[in-house]
Amino acid sequence: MSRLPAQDHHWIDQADPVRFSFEGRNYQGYRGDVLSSALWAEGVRVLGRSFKYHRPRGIYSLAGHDANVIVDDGQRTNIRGDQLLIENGMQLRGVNTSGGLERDRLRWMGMFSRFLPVGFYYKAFHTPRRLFPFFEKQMRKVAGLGAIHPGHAPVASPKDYDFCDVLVVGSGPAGLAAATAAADCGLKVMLVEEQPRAGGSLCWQWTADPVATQLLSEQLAAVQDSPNITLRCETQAAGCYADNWVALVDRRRLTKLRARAIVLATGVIEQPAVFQNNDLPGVMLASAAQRLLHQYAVSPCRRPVIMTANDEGYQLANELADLEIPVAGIVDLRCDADPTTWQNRTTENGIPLFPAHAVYKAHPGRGKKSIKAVTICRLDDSAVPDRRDRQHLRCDGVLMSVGWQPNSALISQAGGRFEYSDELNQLVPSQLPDELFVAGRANGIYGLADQVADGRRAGLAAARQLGTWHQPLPETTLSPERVPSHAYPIFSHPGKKNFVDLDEDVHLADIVNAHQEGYDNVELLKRFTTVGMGPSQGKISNFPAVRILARLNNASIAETGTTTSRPFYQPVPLGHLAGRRFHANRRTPLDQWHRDAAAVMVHAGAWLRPEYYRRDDHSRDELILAEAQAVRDSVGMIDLSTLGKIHVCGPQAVEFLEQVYTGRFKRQRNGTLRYAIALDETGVIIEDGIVARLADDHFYLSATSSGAATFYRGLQRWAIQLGLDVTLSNATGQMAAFNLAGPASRKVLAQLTTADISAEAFPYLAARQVDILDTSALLIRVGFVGELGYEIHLPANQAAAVWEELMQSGQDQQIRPFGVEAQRLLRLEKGHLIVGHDTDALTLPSEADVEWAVAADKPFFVGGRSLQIIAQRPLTRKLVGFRFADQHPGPWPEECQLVFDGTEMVGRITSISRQSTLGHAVAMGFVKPELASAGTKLEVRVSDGSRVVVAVSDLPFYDPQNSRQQLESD
Amino acid sequence: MKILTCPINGPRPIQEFHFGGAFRELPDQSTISDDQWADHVFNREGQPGLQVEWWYHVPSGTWFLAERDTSSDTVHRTFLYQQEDHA
Amino acid sequence: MAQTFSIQRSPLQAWHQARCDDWCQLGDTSLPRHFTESASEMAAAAELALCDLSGSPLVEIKGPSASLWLTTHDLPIPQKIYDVTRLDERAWILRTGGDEFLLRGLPGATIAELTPHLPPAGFHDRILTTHRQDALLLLSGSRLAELMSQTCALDFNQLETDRVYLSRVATVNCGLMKDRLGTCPVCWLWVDPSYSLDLWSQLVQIVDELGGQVIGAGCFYPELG
Amino acid sequence: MPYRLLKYGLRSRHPEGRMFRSPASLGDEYDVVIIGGGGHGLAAAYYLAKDHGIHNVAILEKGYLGGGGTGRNTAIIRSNYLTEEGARFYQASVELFQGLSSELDFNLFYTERGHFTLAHSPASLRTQRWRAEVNKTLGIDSHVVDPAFIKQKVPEIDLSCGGHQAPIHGALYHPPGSIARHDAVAWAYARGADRQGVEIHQQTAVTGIELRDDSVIGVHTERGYIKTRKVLSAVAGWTPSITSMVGLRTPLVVHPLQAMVTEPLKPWLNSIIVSASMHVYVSQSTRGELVAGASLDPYELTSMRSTLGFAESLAGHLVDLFPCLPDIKVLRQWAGLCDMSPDFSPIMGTTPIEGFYLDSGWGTWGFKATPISGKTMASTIVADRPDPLIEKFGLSRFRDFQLVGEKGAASVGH
Repeated sequence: MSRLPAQDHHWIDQADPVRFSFEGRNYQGYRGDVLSSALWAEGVRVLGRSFKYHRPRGIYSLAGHDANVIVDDGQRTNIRGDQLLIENGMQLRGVNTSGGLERDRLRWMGMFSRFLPVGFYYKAFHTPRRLFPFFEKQMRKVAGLGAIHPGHAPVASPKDYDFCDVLVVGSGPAGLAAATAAADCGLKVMLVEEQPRAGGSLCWQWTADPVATQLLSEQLAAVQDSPNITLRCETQAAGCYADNWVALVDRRRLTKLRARAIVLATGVIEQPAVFQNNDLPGVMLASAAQRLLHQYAVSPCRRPVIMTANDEGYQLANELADLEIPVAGIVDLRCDADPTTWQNRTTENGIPLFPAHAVYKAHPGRGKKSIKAVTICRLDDSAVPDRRDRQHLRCDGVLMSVGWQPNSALISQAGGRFEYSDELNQLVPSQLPDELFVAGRANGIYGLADQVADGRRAGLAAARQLGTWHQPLPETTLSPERVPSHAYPIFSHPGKKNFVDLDEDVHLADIVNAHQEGYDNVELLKRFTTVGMGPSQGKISNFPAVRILARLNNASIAETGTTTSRPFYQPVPLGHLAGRRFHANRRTPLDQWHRDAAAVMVHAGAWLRPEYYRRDDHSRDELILAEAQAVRDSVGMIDLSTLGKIHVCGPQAVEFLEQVYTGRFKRQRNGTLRYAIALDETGVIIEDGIVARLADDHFYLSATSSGAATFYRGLQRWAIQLGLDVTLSNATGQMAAFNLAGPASRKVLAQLTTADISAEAFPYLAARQVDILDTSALLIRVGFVGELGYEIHLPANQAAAVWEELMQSGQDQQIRPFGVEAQRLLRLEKGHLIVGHDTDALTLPSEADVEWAVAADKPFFVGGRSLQIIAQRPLTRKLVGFRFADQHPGPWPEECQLVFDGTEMVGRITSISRQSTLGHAVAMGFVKPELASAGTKLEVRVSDGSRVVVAVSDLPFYDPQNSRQQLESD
Repeated sequence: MKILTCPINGPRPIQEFHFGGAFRELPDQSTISDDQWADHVFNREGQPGLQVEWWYHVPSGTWFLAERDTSSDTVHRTFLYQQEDHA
Repeated sequence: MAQTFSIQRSPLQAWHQARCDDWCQLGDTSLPRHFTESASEMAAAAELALCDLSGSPLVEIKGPSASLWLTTHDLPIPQKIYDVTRLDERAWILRTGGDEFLLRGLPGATIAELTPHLPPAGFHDRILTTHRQDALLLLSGSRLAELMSQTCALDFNQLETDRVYLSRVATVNCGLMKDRLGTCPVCWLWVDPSYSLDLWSQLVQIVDELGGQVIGAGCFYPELG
Repeated sequence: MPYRLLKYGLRSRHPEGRMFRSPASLGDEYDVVIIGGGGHGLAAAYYLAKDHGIHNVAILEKGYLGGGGTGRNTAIIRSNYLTEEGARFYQASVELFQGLSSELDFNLFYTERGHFTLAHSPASLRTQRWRAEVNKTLGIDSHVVDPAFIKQKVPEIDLSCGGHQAPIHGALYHPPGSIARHDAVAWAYARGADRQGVEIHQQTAVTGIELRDDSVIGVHTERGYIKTRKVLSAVAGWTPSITSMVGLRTPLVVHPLQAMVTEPLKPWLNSIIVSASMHVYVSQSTRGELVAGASLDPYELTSMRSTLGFAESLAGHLVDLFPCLPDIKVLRQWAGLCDMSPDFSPIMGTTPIEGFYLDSGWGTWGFKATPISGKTMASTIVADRPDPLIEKFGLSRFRDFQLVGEKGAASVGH
């Protein structure tokens, strides 16, 4: 039990124990513990197993910069133990082991490591070919971390938007100062901190320093008191996007924050030293040890060695000494380490000091689950360990304090650029976008007072950018003595367990070998060795890899460059990103009526509309046929409210229509309608519908349900670009429409209107405003389904009442609602095409047999010029009807099956119905023009591969003389 | 989420807009050759750089033009077709 | 008691019918007066509530001489696009485009009284006049911003009152106008009727989660018959 | 464990030489200069040398090998295209891919997973059937399946899409649909080409192309001028910049295409799932990551920034399809560039400029064509006339209004 006496600044409450289980064993931690700290306190050392060699792994950064500790709670997987706050009753297990962390059966992988060099999988397993699927299966099994829990389906969390003047990321000394400075300038500040508490390094690096403790409490108070500052802890800024949109992610939700300016006080990431067995439990970053000590009251080990290249290492030594934790020695990489107050104190504390030495190898304990000693070597003049001059130090931990690099992810995502400082041995921001500011250690500023000053400067700079601070900015002074980063804390060892990337088990030799194979630039190296591609995205490993590559290429860090950082900073749950699934369907005013009438609804673009109506226990096909039959025999009604409905008004309405449609409208009489098709610039059919002329300067168009929005948008643009005096209005949702069709339709309608709708007064293709019930509706006589029929267009909010009345008055005529499918059948019998169904992305008017609707001699219409060019080459296909035997064995032809002439593909069925009101199957589709004459015998290949004979037939199948539409009252 | 400034509706998130492609003057169809017409219909500039293009603000149904750098995604100005020439 | 409905209906009527039996008459449209007892609805209204007022007069006049028509009927023309002028306590004029205006009547008013002589429906004298069928919703309460922050990318707190914003709420295109009813901050929202039910249901769910509720027209307009 | 790995354990020094040399300087003349060191360019060089004995070839790459579309796509390989010319072309590519690891002696992790194109409406099911029928005719294994079949192959899928999308009516199923390790394809071709004398010059940007009366005579680079009479442009997203150097106009517009990857998971998804109407495609890599993408970014851009909107909508569609995924975390998102053609088909072959050959129009479908485009472009360059397999993909088809009908197939063409 390595828990230390409680102190105020600790993050845990030792009065509030928390019981949980890990790998099946029960443990106790305290409120405020993360999983890793609680387990470490309980003496557990194997917190995870590595990805490739399944080596035991323990605490490394305790800051989410490594991914050693990844667990599964039975519902969620790949949870990071360094960030998981423990709760009573949690049952957690490590991932990616065979038989548990303690005795992972896959640990033998480590022994074969010499047979599995970098990229080994590219060099084997592929011959003989037939064996690879087997190997791939095996590899998949050993790869991957946690397993999904198929039964666990959480609801996606809500997302929200937020807005602020200044976003400050990171609540360390610099971040706190920046936030208060900006807030004091009257700006609305959002301050985010990924840890559960604000304070950043003040919470673990400076706790021994009374000045710092004082500072922390003052700054926190200032933040609390400021009405302008919102502090969000346990919240990561996951990504920076264009125009200062930042993704904030906490346990519950994603916030899309827009900031007018951003201050990134994201601090630094401590860099590891590379030596043999630098990954074993007990080897950790000094900052991790300090977090254990000062946040969680846990001693990192009983007898550590401190490997350092800076004063922080000595500071840690003293902190340990003060807590009566014996330090086996301080191994200082620096050859010229001049004694400072820190060092003096450590000598007072009687800690052995080894200047110009490096830890060369850590010696594993049983099962590599701990270390029992280290070998240290003197560094020769070229800073290489001299193996002849070595000593043994007994210890159970190595605490590495050899340097830092900026926590740069967000900075570079936000467009910041870095340069390498040879003075500081680290990257520092060089260019920043106007609204982006960096503060504190990320700038290479380490003195506490300096960090605070730099934070204030950044806060004021943001305020000046936003025009609320007008005085000059304070200069940031750099106290010179602090250069905490070592230029090359990397020490080669033949043992090949000196790791650079712990996620991926990439060690020094892997990088050397990859370089030898020609992967000699940073991007190729990353992709081949996978360094930096693991769960922690190279937070710790990227820069050491760059240092190594630079040496191998005899190049500077600047020449070597770094890889680009992409979102996310820490992994973000899909559910957070998904949020609520907003999904609005469009519904007609009759939506409820349809449902009450047992309609089967289908999606048509954004709309929901009845496919057909269920009745008793009839089959779908029976019902569709019955609905169609009702229209042929008596009367039916379909809801067409989904049709596009567009007003085109103005003195130049005619000119406009003649340019956007293929047809002519000049001589169209008021109160009549015409069929019209529209093309795109390349001459392809994109829309069709009716054009009703309501007045000299007022037309009313219909468009297809799914195409209407796009078509209207196109009309708007043409109106602008053609510069015509027209007023457009999209009435699609404003107007409802039904088609009352069938021989008895006039009888049904007559009961609801005083208007004269006799054949003489209201002939085929008439379009007029009439009163139905108390509503003024646009009445249109159309023939899409091939019967006497009336389209009724009326204001949406009055539609339901009128529809209900019509259904009432139609009862003696056995009126029947019909759906899309029945309409498809009826129009197919009538040989009318449906754009997008019988036409495709390249269909031309000549192919679809609608050239009669094209006035090619017009001076200009959209697509017209292209048609002239296309006309010079032969037609390649033609839309025709098909007939085929009503009875035959085997499956029926289906839409989009192909038509063959012998072995040659000559066409395609676009619409088909095996049953029709004509008592025989009907179909249409494309064939080569030379085969388009009626009677030509061809074959369709059906689903089982067999062929069905079809005969080309003229269209329409039904009522070629159009006598039905002209029908007099019967 | 990028912010685009509609001349009528002001700055709005890009999700509110529909991209209408590069702006192209309509050539005189009566005089233009077949090849020139095909070039007009299909070919585009395509390379990175400043481009005048159509944008549509969906909630308000507003077409306008934007002068945008397609390599940096910075918008230099937005304006209505009617407002000025688009050279 | 079975409510009999006039020919004019709110696009949300089916939703209301399943939940309400205390109706009132808003012009030609029947709307829920209250869903629960008015006291609790009043309380909700002040905090966070959702109310359907579809059927309030909403007329669009659009076309080159739309502004001319306003002047000739000495109606105040909103200067800039999206400006709003109040005719009187009964009606507003919203400018939704260069030559495009929305005349909006108070809930309960009829088209007839909206303004003395509207141009006739259809296209006349270069004005296209449409009696809009949009659903008109009233979002109210001090916590309105919470609802909006989950559904709309605009910074709700920064929106001006008495100004029109055409944007998207829960991915649906709609018009927004911030306003005050008495002391209560509200936001008018109008949306194409075909989208109204799904948008409404989505908003209801969120309001519900946030502890608000759906209220009847009687809350803000007790005078309705 | 295969014997091939023994040598690594038994030798003290790492027994591997360079995959490809990096020549110190440019030569002054080459038979063929290939602009673009991605999969396509490297493959073309490889086949020029292997099939046609042309070894004096330089590849000029302004960045690093495979750093463009090759290293940014989601590595899906299939041949279930809608048009005859399309399906034939990609089928030939699949056949090359199947033998490629052995031919190049480099494990490309070419793995058959089976490819579903989900249909959420009767209309899209019709399109899938159309594709299936064309495929069958060409001997490509591809057929329409019902929801039950999908559920049985992918038990985790929610056929109702959480009610947020139209439910799944069926799918086009293409058993040979595969994934591969995209970078490895570039590296392996690079080695193959290098071993036959091809020079690969990285960090070498082309600044101009020298013409004399409409024929190529040389190429200007950052590192100097080189003489050549044949230039192949294989730069996908940067094509318009290259074609403008020779004054050639094309219909290409460049849009970013984004993708993202989750943390590694134990194997569970064994098929490639594509839904055009939901704008999502997803597969699980051998490493265990879910690799997912969506449709193109909606507007033209040649920068490879990521957007949050993309991650949000893709995540939404993924959890609609797989309700068990909300707690699974996204590791990284990235973007690549697509040179989109109006008819969703490549623009390949000869051009009006003598000696200037185009390998472009790769939009979102370029990776799967890597071997066959290399092979056909090589033969096109040698014969100075389009390889029969790519005749229909010529630039001239637009002048002649003879477009390829691939657009009908899907908006998400992966």
